[in-house]
Amino acid sequence: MIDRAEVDKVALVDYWLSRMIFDLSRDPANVAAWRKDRNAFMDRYPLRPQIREAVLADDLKILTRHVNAYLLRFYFGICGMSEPELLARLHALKEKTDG
Amino acid sequence: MIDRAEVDKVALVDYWLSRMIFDLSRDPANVAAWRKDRNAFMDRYPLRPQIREAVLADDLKILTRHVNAYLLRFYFGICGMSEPELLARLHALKEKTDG
Amino acid sequence: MAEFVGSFAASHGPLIARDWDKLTPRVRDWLGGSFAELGRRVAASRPDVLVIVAPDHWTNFFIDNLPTVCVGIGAEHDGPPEPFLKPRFPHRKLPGDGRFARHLLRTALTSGFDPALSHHLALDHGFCLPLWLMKLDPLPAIVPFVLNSLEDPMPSFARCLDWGRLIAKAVASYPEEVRVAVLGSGGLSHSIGEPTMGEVEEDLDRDCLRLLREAPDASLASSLEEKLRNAGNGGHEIRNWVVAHAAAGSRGFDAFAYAALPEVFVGCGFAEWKTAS
Amino acid sequence: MAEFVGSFAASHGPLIARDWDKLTPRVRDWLGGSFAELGRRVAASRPDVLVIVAPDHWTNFFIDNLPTVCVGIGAEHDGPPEPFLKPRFPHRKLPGDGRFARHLLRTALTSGFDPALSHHLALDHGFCLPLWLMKLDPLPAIVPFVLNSLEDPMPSFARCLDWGRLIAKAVASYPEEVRVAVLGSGGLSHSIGEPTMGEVEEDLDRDCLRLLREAPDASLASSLEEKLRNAGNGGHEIRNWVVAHAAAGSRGFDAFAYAALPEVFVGCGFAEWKTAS
Ligand SMILES: [Fe+3]
Ligand SMILES: [Fe+3]
Repeated sequence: MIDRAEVDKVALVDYWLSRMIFDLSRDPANVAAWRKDRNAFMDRYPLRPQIREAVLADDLKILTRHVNAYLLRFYFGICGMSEPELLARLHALKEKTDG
Repeated sequence: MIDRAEVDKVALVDYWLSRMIFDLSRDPANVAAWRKDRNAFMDRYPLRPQIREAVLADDLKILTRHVNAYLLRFYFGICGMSEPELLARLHALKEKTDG
Repeated sequence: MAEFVGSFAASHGPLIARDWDKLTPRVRDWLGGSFAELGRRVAASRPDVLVIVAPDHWTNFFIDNLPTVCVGIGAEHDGPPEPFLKPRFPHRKLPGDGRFARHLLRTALTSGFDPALSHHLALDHGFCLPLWLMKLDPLPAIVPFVLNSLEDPMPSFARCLDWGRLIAKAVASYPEEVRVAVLGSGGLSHSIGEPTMGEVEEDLDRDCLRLLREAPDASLASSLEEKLRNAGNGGHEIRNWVVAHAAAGSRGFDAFAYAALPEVFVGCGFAEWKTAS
Repeated sequence: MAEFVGSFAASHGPLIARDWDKLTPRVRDWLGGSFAELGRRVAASRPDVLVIVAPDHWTNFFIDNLPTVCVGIGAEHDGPPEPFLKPRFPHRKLPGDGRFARHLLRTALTSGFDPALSHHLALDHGFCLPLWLMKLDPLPAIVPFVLNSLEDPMPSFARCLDWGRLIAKAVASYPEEVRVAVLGSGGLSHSIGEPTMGEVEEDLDRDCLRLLREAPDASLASSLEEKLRNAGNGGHEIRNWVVAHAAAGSRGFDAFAYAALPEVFVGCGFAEWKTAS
């Protein structure tokens, strides 16, 4: 279960992470730059160090908190993560949360 | 006097003319392209023929109807029209409207 | 005078288009049949204008300027930008009705509402997936009514009821001879990009459908707030059904088809409200 | 509990910054002195948060998504992008108060209002010109309340009163120990890019000031609708004064300085409302 009441989801939104993913969703040139050099691409955005690390580590647990879930799904698509893998990794988070 | 009640100003807004001027206001590269070749720059936008002609002719009477006045003022600034000239040309319209 | 001729609702989901050719025949036939039945009902109401209430799936808007409600007042709209939908619904432009949309906008602004406006929108799968499968020919003029049901904070269910009534008021006060219908697009339960991604909550869906059929407005709003609070994110799109519900006068709800379809990640429902006319 | 500590209003205009060094000493001194007096009054109210009600002069928004009201919920905001203001007010970042702004946003959404939200705004001269000349040090946290007073259709004056009351309600219900003030920015009469460009309508301005001092809310709204209908476009920014007026409980209006200044194209007024505290 996702308890929306327990956290202020709006407060957790990370603008620059969201912006980066949104920009990737808008322009194939950004996707090409991203695929070529993630670090260089991220340098375009004032990302907090912990967000940057979470991106580099594909840390879904952290990323899901800070960006809209629809954008996140798109993001893992352009990263080349298959849908079954994304589902498996998301479901693993659920089990952790439940337990 | 401007009678806002007499016309539906919202209906008159020309989206692509507005878009073009807004884009000019956002990016010096657009201004450079505009200064180099107005026609080529306008080709980027699906402008109606009468709007395109009004742009080429600096036809303030037509342009004032179809784009927000603040954007229009900016536009004539980037066109190099001095403020006194803009004022004179706008005031001339008023006299026509009054009379 | 304009006439309110019908109110309808349908689910949507990208996978319905993306995986159409790979769906099991049972699911594809059921979806195709249900959307076709919806299309027949919409067509039977002979709308000149179809107000589609749907979210924007990060197509036009971002969190630097995220409207709660935005009315699309353009004379035309761009077709869907999604690669999975473009080939199936290849309309590069869809007709709008700027005149009615401006009337709706002004009615809202003078009746205690605060819509954003857009002179130019692209209509994503929330708008175009139902249009594709309903096969309306010709397309009525589309007035996009973009309601935030995608990112917190969203409008309350009570406010969605207010907005539905406002649409009805705008139709009733429009002096043109135009037939207007409403389509709420989205829901029922689904979850996208969350730990529960792919799950369909059939019990929740049936509860929501029952509430739309039976509950008076006040308890409808509070019950839906309660039920959706911890549901998957996509379920929040039922807000768009609630707008259609109130536009129809909050009565005569007929959910003529429902199936929980994990194959497309969505609890798929289809509904029509009986209207006065 | 938060406290509503003051409500203020000031005119703005790009020429005040652009031509500052070329203004006649009389005009420059009057403007500098009036803004300084406003700054003293604002500082005396010791606000932790300053809600600035101003239009967006095509800095953040365009007609593809033009909000009626947008609340800036960012923890910080970008400084002014205008070349004429940047060197004078060189703040690249201004502090926000995301927490209060989110409370304001939620209070609106649950009280029958439909604000857009923004996590990231640049604050143009409507926000930053008064901040520059008021010389508040340190700057309070700024909560941008962007109200469309620039492009038709705009919110009604009656709705601006509603929004002012909503701000007061949000302050009254905020559980933190925070002192909140409001600044309405814009007007009085001016005309930009129109046939009447540069004209200042002093009689209109004095009428508007009189109405704010004397008129009960209902006639204030209808009188302003009537008076502004055919006025120059910039006069519509007086909507932002009306929000500040209602936030202060629609009483105690004190316009402590006014001058018609064709030199900067603006009828320049400065005001403070007496608040309960
Ligand atoms: Fe959706
Ligand atoms: Fe202004």
